[in-house]
Amino acid sequence: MTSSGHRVLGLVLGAVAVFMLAPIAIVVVNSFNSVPYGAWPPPGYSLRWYVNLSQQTDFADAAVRSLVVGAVATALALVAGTLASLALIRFRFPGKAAINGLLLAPMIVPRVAIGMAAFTLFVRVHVYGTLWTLMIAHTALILPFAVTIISGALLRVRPELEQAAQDLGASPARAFLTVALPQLRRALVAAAVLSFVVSFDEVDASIFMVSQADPTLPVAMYNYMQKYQDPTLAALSTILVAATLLLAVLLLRSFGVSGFAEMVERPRGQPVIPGEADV
Amino acid sequence: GGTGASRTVSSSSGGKLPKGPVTVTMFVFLGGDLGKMPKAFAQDYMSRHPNVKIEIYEDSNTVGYPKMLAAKQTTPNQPLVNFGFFNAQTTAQGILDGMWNRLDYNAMPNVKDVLPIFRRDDRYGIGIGSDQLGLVYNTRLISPAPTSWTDLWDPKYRGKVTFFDYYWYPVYIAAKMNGGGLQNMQPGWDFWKAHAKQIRTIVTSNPQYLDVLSNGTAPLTSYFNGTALQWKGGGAPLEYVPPREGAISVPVYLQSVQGNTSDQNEVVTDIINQMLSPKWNQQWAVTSVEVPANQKVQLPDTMRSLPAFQRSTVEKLQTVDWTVVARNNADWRQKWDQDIKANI
Amino acid sequence: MRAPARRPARWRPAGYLFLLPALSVLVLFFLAAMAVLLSFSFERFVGGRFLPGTTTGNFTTFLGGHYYWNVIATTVKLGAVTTLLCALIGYPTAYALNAIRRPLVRNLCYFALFAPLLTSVIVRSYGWSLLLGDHGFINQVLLSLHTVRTPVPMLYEFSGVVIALVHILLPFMVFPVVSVLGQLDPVLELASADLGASRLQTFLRVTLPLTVQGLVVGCELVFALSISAFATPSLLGGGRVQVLPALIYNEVGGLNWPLAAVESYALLVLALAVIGIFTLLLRGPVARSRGAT
Amino acid sequence: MASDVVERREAAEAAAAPDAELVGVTKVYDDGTLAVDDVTLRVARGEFFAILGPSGCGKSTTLRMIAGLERPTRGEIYIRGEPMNRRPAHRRPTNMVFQQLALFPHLDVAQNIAYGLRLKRLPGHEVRRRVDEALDLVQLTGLGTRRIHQLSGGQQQRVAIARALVVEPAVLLLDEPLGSLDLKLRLQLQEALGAIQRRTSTTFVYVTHDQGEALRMSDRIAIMNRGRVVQVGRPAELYEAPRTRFAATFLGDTNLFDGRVVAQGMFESEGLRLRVPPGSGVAVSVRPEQVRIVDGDGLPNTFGGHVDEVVYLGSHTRYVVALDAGRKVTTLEPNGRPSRHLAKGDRVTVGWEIDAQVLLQE
Amino acid sequence: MASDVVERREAAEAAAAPDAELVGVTKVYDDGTLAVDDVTLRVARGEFFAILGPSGCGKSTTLRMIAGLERPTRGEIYIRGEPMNRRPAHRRPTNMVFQQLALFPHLDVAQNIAYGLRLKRLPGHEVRRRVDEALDLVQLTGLGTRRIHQLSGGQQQRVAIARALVVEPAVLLLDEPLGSLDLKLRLQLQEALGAIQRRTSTTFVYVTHDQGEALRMSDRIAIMNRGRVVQVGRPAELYEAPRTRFAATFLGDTNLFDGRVVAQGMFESEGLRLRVPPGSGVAVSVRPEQVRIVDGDGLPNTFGGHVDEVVYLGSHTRYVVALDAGRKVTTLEPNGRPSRHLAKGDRVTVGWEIDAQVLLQE
Ligand SMILES: Nc1ncnc2c1ncn2[C@@H]1O[C@H](COP(=O)(O)OP(=O)(O)OP(=O)(O)O)[C@@H](O)[C@H]1O
Ligand SMILES: Nc1ncnc2c1ncn2[C@@H]1O[C@H](COP(=O)(O)OP(=O)(O)OP(=O)(O)O)[C@@H](O)[C@H]1O
Ligand SMILES: [Mg+2]
Ligand SMILES: [Mg+2]
Repeated sequence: MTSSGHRVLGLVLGAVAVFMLAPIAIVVVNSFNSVPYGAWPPPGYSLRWYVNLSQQTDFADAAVRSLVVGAVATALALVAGTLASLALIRFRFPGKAAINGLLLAPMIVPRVAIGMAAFTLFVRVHVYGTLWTLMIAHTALILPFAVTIISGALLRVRPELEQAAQDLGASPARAFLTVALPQLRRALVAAAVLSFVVSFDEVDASIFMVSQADPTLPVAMYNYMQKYQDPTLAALSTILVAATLLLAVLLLRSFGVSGFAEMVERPRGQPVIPGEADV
Repeated sequence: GGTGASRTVSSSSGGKLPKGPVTVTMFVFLGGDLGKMPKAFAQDYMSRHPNVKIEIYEDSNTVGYPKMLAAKQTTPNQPLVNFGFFNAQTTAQGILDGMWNRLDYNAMPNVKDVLPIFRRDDRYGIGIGSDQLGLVYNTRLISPAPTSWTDLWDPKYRGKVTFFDYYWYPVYIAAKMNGGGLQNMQPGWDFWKAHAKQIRTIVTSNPQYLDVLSNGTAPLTSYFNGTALQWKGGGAPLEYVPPREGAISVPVYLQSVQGNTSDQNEVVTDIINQMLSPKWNQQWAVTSVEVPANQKVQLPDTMRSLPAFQRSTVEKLQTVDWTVVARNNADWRQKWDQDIKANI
Repeated sequence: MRAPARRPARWRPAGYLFLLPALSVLVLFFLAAMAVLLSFSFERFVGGRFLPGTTTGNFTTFLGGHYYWNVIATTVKLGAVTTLLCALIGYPTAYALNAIRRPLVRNLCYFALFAPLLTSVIVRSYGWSLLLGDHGFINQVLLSLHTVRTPVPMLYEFSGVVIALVHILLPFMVFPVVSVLGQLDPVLELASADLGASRLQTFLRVTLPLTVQGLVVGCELVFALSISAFATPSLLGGGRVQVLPALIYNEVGGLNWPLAAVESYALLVLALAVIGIFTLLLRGPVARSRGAT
Repeated sequence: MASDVVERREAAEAAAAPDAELVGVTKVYDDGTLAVDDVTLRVARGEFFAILGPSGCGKSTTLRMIAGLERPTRGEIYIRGEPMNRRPAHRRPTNMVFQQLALFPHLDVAQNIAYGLRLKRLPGHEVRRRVDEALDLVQLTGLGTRRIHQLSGGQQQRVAIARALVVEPAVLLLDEPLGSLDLKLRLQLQEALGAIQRRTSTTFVYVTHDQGEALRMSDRIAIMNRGRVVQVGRPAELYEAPRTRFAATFLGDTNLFDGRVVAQGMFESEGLRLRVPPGSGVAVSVRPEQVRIVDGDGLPNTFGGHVDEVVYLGSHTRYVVALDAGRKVTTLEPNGRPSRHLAKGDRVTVGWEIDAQVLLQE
Repeated sequence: MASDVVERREAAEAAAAPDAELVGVTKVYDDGTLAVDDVTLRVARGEFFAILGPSGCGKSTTLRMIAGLERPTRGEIYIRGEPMNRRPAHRRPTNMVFQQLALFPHLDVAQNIAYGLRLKRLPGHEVRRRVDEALDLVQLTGLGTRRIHQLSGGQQQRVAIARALVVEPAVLLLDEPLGSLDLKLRLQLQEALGAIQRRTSTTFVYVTHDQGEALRMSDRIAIMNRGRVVQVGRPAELYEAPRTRFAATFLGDTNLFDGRVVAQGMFESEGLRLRVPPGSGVAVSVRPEQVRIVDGDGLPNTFGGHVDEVVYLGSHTRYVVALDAGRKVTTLEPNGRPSRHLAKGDRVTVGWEIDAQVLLQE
């Protein structure tokens, strides 16, 4: 691409980055606010909210709980989602359209309603408040993301490579795992990431499904917000963001080249249009 | 295990309690320091009654009560909570839903010291204190201070007022001032429909509420004395004023929930009684900044000096029939969405 | 249209087998919950209390009131605008992300896209209110530059909601597109350039058609999420943006579960219908983009 | 080489069951294209069997069906006597070198070649040994760690060959395996393949568009056209005794004389009378190298004409001679012999022997 | 054809500026592979220029750099005298037939071919006309609406040719365009390409691994090896007067005698004494077709030996003769001539003329 060409791309990325980070930056700044209410610019700066946060012990437990639920749910959703995508893309069978819709539904019905109904359900079958119900629930809620993204990518996987694998003696399953999945690498990462954050951020439904005694992080934050109105949550969010940034950097280190991006990037050195130098 | 739920707690006098282990869950408001006194009490009570275990269920009425109702509808004999603190409106709603037990005031020695307005003829629970609802404003941006409910629709505050999402009180006031009342809210709705433009924004969460008021987006609103003071305490430039027409009194009740075992009821009755004792009632009043139910309670001067606690204010407090509110709540909610929000 | 060329047809019945895990999860949780919801929808809720017996009144109330139709209109409008903007911003972003080769830059971009998802919606909206508010950062800049005399109301308007939604849903557009872009064989872009196509032409005639699938997926996700979003519209809409999910939320709080249930089903049908039409329209291009197989 | 071609052929014919057998196999693609039309073939064990035919005649489709990557619309396929139609690709004793290569882009060269071996659970060192052998064989030594897209076209093709070879299947299906290699390398790999085939006595079914290759390497050749098998036979057979016009013209260059037998040993075509061997036919074929530029007319068939076109071919020169009778005749003159260098327009006489001619039946 | 080869060549040499010029062009890929090494070439306007070389020697890379699809690491590329290095691919007057075809999977055959024309904003009917013409040319009439993956390998390749041809660029770059076509079709398309090239006097840069093709079609040939240009010249020149061992062995088959000139016109190699033309050299090359199987020894160089291998090649038979002196000599005997049919082991004498030999410099 011409140099002007990638100046444009650079601009696009820059603009988007600013747009994405602006409110976060504000939040970060505000977490050092000296007064409990948000005002721009902050009247003064202090660490009091971080201090306060450090005293909120239950956040830690909640965070762990959310991580576990998120991880399990994501794993389940990826497996179930990949298989479902296979069914939808590779097979013809009656009722496909309906199943397609059903797989999208949990993403559409407002979580409050689902949560409300789920609560009734759980109480009725005496499983209310258990962690595994929450995991299953989250799996169902994030399944649509996995299915949509993976099946979208699966559409573009070239079957002749799998045929070659089968010709070399790989069972269809084996061929899929060893040849198709690598082509789906990016999609799987994307699905995993999005599914996880959706689960990690889920509050509307969870608030009905978790017992108040041991909430997930978002629920704990919701509760805190009910009690006190101050930037402690901003401080918490800042820490979360900082943590991911750290993680990204660590990946960058350990993967040598480019941690997360590496996983989703096109194979290194693959030809690109000349002039498409680094941005 | 006891035999089902009895509509009225056995009148067998206070002293004797079940010896076997009993676990009761207490519903506690999620907000400010409202959890402090109940938790402190629970600790103290359990230390005095080793066989009793008090679990805390801390939640907002808006999320908590629906859960209780859903639980009641599916498993009537396993209530989500056994007793706890409920605001006036939830109390009324609970009466509609048959959620509460009647209390046996006679079995509760402290009741005799409770101010009459906190007792209930239907004996569905008993008041422990009362918050009040008036005007809250930003002291930096509004002076002189507002004095009257009418300030909410004063043209000079056009586009400066904010309300919590679904908030019927100002509608009720407007209705009353325009020849209507709780039974006939229509004048209120019409009035606010016409004055909807007073409202800069509707808020849906407390932090947002605090910001909007504090950073000047909408410096005037109508809200609770307690919350306003908590915010002020945190450093926000906010102030509460009781309107001259009189603030609305919003009592908090202690309720015993249907579906308890008789053992649980015995314990619950005893707990409620003890919470009404001057010691604990005083703690509640201080942490929640409310008028205590027990007349023996001595309030600290800092509180007594507050405008909300002036005799003049207290005398002018308006009371409302919460059953009517509960009955019409759903309709009002829709009117609020359709007539007010749709026009701001 | 969906079975790729040159695939032995013999494993078709296995389709259901592959669906088993997903379906069992859905049945176990989602369908059960939806059933409960359905049962709610026929209950009688009058004068603030549930009465014995069943009714279809909730449906008639909903379908009758033209207020609800306005709300539906707003909901769809919000969804459409958000999806459109996300597509317009998201695709170029994905394209750029796919093109740049410096890992550090790319990682930082991914981080930028990713970070907002880690801040709870409350905190985010609070960031926006400080940015877009009447006394927020932007307005203060504008005022100080004397470009405007009175603050421009951005917050507590439709616009504010859209901005915030685009902000948080952008990743749901970018990631799918990036993943499909990665499957595109670059030699095709070379061939196009060689035949005299400018960058733009190559993009429009080769890159886009061959990655339209990613765009479709992104749009499905963003649309579904934006029309079922509750927190952002109610926090940043200042009551001016009344959408179905917010309504449902209030109904649940107000114990009017029957109506909430009806509204939920309405939203579901609505969304599926829109997405259905959408995919129907795009069937052609998508099918063509699959010539690759 | 010729000698052991013979041996192999006999071995093949001796072999009881044919190694690969197609019986009335037909393939109609979804869009209705009739790609393979009622093909019946028997390939003997250890035989080197070539399929030759114009582009689009159904060669690849045939191989893909044998490999199990395409299901026949009709007909049965047997390998070592067992019916294959219900057998999925991965359980057939066949391996294929794909015309489109179909290399795995996410694996490097060595991993691509090792793929089939790993599936066989071979020990790591064994795999490495065989992969290195294969790399040497296709002359890619040292490129094992390259990514596929970092290879040249020909290098990629060689990886594809190696990938299929290392697995040492019962039947090896090669779809234009040497298509994009230069002559020298092609010859060397032909040698190598031949050697392997003799050593392992693998059955080769070999699709190529290089006639020299087919003639040189194969025991038998099948000529396909429009999805049908036109003629099957040994190389010399096909070249020297084609049965149809298509076979005669497709395999090698030839001079065709359409016409009819007018008397015993006498064929008439466009005003020309040819002395031909006894028998019937609708056309006569004479290979250019059989046509000689002569001085006198010591040959049974001689005709006068003038040089119309001269094409230099390195080892040979091709002359197109326009006969006085009108039609043109092509002749191939070796450059080695002290041959007078003719130019366009020169007057010449061409002629050929009687049994240089073949009578075609259709 | 030969005649107008001459004309064209002269035209070409007359032409002022060369049409495409590479000056010291070098390409090193990211991973350090030296693909093209200091290549300098001048292709005249309207010339048919072939690049020949072993697999992986840098042919495609060279073409890709001319097309602007790959950036030279060093060196300049000029087209019609203008420097191209800063010019993006889409603004260069070149079109390419890709070795890996690179057809657009989302377009049908006709749309693929029309792609370049549409970009030129030609009126619809004009586009349709040209596309149909192109389809006829490559003999795909009627397949215009097929999807690419519904075509056979050869058919796909023909679509790729058509797609580049229709645009009628100043310089046409063809990377093994006929690689996977059968001889007959290949000859026909060679004709067609030649005709087009003469008509439009487009400059063709033509990569092929088919020597016959290169010799037959091109005005000049460049032989590449290991990224470098070894020798550039006219077909006959290269075939008859190769300068290096590589050139001699790569282009056509040959008998190489390593050794040294021991006396004027006398060359010694592995115990053989050859009578050679005057001059110096490190090796002598004799083409198989120059080697004759003779009865007496009427030739300057004759040696006794016995037949070691017989390979039937249709129009010819290749004999490998093991000389009594030890080394082997290959000879190519036409089948047409009444040649005694030799078998392995037969005793023979082979010989060749003095000027059948070429002295190689390295
Ligand atoms: N992208 C790449 N990265 C690294 N090396 C490459 C790349 N592409 C080609 N090469 C190497 O460069 C050399 C020349 O490649 P090129 O494709 O030009 O060969 P070629 O002459 O076209 O060979 P063939 O006749 O097999 O197509 C080869 O050794 C190849 O391995
Ligand atoms: N997937 C398909 N759908 C429809 N028609 C097809 C498909 N694949 C091939 N064909 C057609 O079937 C015929 C035979 O194709 P095949 O690939 O077997 O030819 P081929 O002999 O291999 O030709 P080539 O030598 O060019 O590779 C061709 O006319 C081709 O157009
Ligand atoms: Mg083929
Ligand atoms: Mg090449």
